[in-house]
Amino acid sequence: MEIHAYEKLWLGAALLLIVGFIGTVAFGAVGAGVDMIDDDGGTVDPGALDQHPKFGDPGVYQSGPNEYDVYVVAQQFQFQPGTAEAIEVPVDSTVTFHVTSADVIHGFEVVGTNANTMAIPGQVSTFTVETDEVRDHGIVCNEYCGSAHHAMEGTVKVVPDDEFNATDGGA
Amino acid sequence: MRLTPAGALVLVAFSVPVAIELRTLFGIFGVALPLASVVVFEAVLLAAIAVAYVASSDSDADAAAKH
Amino acid sequence: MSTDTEGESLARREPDTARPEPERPYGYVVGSAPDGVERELSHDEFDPVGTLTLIFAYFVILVVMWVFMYFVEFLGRGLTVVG
Amino acid sequence: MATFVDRYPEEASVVKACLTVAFVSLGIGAFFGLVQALHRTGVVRLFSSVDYYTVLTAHGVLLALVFTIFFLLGLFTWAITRSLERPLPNIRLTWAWVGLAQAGTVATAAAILAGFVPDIGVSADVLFTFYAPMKAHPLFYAGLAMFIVGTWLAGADWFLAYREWRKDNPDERIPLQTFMVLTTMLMWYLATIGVAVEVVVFLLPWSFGIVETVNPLLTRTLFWFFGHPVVYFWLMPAYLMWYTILPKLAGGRLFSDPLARVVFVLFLLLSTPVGIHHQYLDPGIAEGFKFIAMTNTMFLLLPSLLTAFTVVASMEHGARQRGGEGRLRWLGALPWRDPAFTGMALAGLMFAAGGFSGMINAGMNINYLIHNTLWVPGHFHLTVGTAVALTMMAGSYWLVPQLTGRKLYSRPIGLAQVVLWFVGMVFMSNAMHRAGLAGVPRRTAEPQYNSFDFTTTMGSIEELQLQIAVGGTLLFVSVVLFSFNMLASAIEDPVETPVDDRLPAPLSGADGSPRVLDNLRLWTAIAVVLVVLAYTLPLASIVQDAGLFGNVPGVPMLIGNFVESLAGVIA
Repeated sequence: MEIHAYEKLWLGAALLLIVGFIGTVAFGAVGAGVDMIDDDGGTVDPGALDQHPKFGDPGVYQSGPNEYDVYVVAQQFQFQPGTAEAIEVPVDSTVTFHVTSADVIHGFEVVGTNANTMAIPGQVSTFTVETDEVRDHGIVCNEYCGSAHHAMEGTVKVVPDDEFNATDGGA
Repeated sequence: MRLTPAGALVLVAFSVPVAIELRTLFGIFGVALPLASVVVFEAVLLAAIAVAYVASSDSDADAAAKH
Repeated sequence: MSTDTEGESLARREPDTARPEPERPYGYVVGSAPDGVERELSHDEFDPVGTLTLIFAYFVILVVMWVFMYFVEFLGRGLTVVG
Repeated sequence: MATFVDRYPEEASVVKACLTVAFVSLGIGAFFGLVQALHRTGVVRLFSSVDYYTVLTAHGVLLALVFTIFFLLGLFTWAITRSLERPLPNIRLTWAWVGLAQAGTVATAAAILAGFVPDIGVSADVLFTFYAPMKAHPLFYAGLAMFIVGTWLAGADWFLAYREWRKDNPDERIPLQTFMVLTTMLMWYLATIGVAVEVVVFLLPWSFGIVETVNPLLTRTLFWFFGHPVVYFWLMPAYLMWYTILPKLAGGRLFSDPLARVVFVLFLLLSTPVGIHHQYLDPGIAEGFKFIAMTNTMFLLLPSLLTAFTVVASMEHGARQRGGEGRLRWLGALPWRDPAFTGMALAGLMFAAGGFSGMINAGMNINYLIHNTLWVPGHFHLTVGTAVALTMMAGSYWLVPQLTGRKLYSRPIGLAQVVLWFVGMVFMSNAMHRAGLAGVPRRTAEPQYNSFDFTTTMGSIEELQLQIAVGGTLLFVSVVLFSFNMLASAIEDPVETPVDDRLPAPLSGADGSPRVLDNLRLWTAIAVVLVVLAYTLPLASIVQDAGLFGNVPGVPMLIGNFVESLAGVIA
């Protein structure tokens, strides 16, 4: 089997490239600390979300000093909270989102950021972000979910500490 | 080397991504080029291809005697 | 059947520029580039240096773009998922 | 010298039947593509945004599944017959699978298109990924199942042909094109297990109402078990053409036959245990499984990177035989006037660009950046939408004359068509990638929102929208030119040699390569083991979480349902 020297060279370069890509991603996970959505959100009964201690009354919950949990229910064609009322979180805090769906598969994407997840009925997506800038972000559903999918949007407001109104369970 | 009509056509096609990606290239170095510069750049590329085509078909006319 | 066509097909596989032209339609025939062959190059005579050049350029573009996308576009954005 | 149709008239009819379905789907699908490009950019909106999703479903199914796979069925039938140099063993079986796949296509297409007429009460606006619990009409799933079974029988037909050939040629190496067809089909059998289980065990009984609920994460995972390898099922016909036809079109010979075999074996091994990379942002799947899927995916780059070298080197060989000189000047010696060559070469060039955006998609955490944004369709319009589709169209300029005995109607129109596709796709996919980075989502009728604006790093959103609309229009014009050229070619007078169909032997033949490469049993066994390793634990944990049939009821995708839910949103 004749393999040209140049082709062997390219084989080596290609392997180097592949190992480099895997290495970069591993660095992102370990060095830069970017965590993946995984299975630690657990499961819920999508038919009984209203009886769930948190999803029954979705919203922003304070869980510690500068730590907040945000429970969001995605359903055709709104985020609750997010669409009718904006999700409000204080700046320089650690915010953990818990997102689930009440009907079909949706997406939850904070536009222009890395906060992006699928919302699957029966599953809870959990991810944590740090807010470092006062500004408003848009939220879109980025998975087709039915005929008014394009109307499914919302807002996250990162507000200064003194403007934040920490009412339990509400935004 | 003679530039055939087909070769010129493919070069024109190839000039489009080069022009469009010009802004990406400058973007990496933090320079934001306006859209007009892309249009001008593409026009220059097209002119260069046209010149190369005309020039090569002239020289080809001289060479045609050999064939 | 297969033995009948065997000889013919072997001949067909070899580029044969001296082959007498059968009846061909007017104009360029798709796939007739081998008619323009001026010289035969065997595996050992052929050094794909042009390919090496192109593929090396591609390699460099890939590396530069990957580094840009990962470290500037991705890690440089707000609300990175940290847990 | 006789061409394919003279030697194998029955097989030529089969190939023509397959290509006809492919080209009709291409025409309709491309029209829907134009409608979408103009609609979502807001240039022209011919109908309500609700119907957009019917159009989108039809576009995806007709182009990604019907056009590509019917072309594959035709091409592989041609390749098996040609490279084994014998007719298919049982032409009745052949026509049976053609008929079955066509019937399935008609059923699925009918279910989708009925969505335009709400009174019928049939709808399948579920896109080509049909994620449960969005529920389509049973006709949609039944048609899909028939279509898949049709492809299985086609594979059986080709394996039978190979077995007959093997009886007569016990010691010969498998001809290269046959090797490519067989490895691709083995990969396909393995991959379609996922979608077959999803459709037959879960979705079909559920759409009939026999089963009440589904486990959406399970059906989604089964879909992607199939959904990534199907990408290679689209790509392998293009690879077959790049390896075995493109070198000849360039005036050269394939650089290395053994490396081509290695590449196809790698695709058989690695195509399936990677599907979870489409689910990086799914809850319910542990990060470790995602990392394993990523590692496999990254190694799957290897066969494509090797292909880039081998195919470009084969073209360079052609250019140098045609008198090309220099480090890069040889590019000018390539036969650019041949639309079959130029189309495939431009398709390969765009695949190099699509390869890059695919590397970003494949990166586990960087996926947050672009997941479900317009970047993703930008990527696959370069890969399946150009590397595959443009190669198929270009290949048709060379292949179809062999099937009809008629020459191509117009070479210049063919050349204009492939160049137009290239330019149109540059505009469209470039803008889609860029819009994706700004966070513009895919699969939406109106990416214009009330509560926020997208911000781009360079240029404006309006400019990107315009690029998408212009690109989509050019692509549609290109398909119109292609269809016209094919139709006009069909009424040319038959001639003795409509096309130059000789295929030269590779520079480095199969003889010197290890025989183990041809051991299909061994590779299949390893492929199965890899899939078992990659999928057993994730599937087990998904089933353990929410049960086999889950607890999520269906949500039918019907217009009536939409009106109610819209009323709910307003209230």
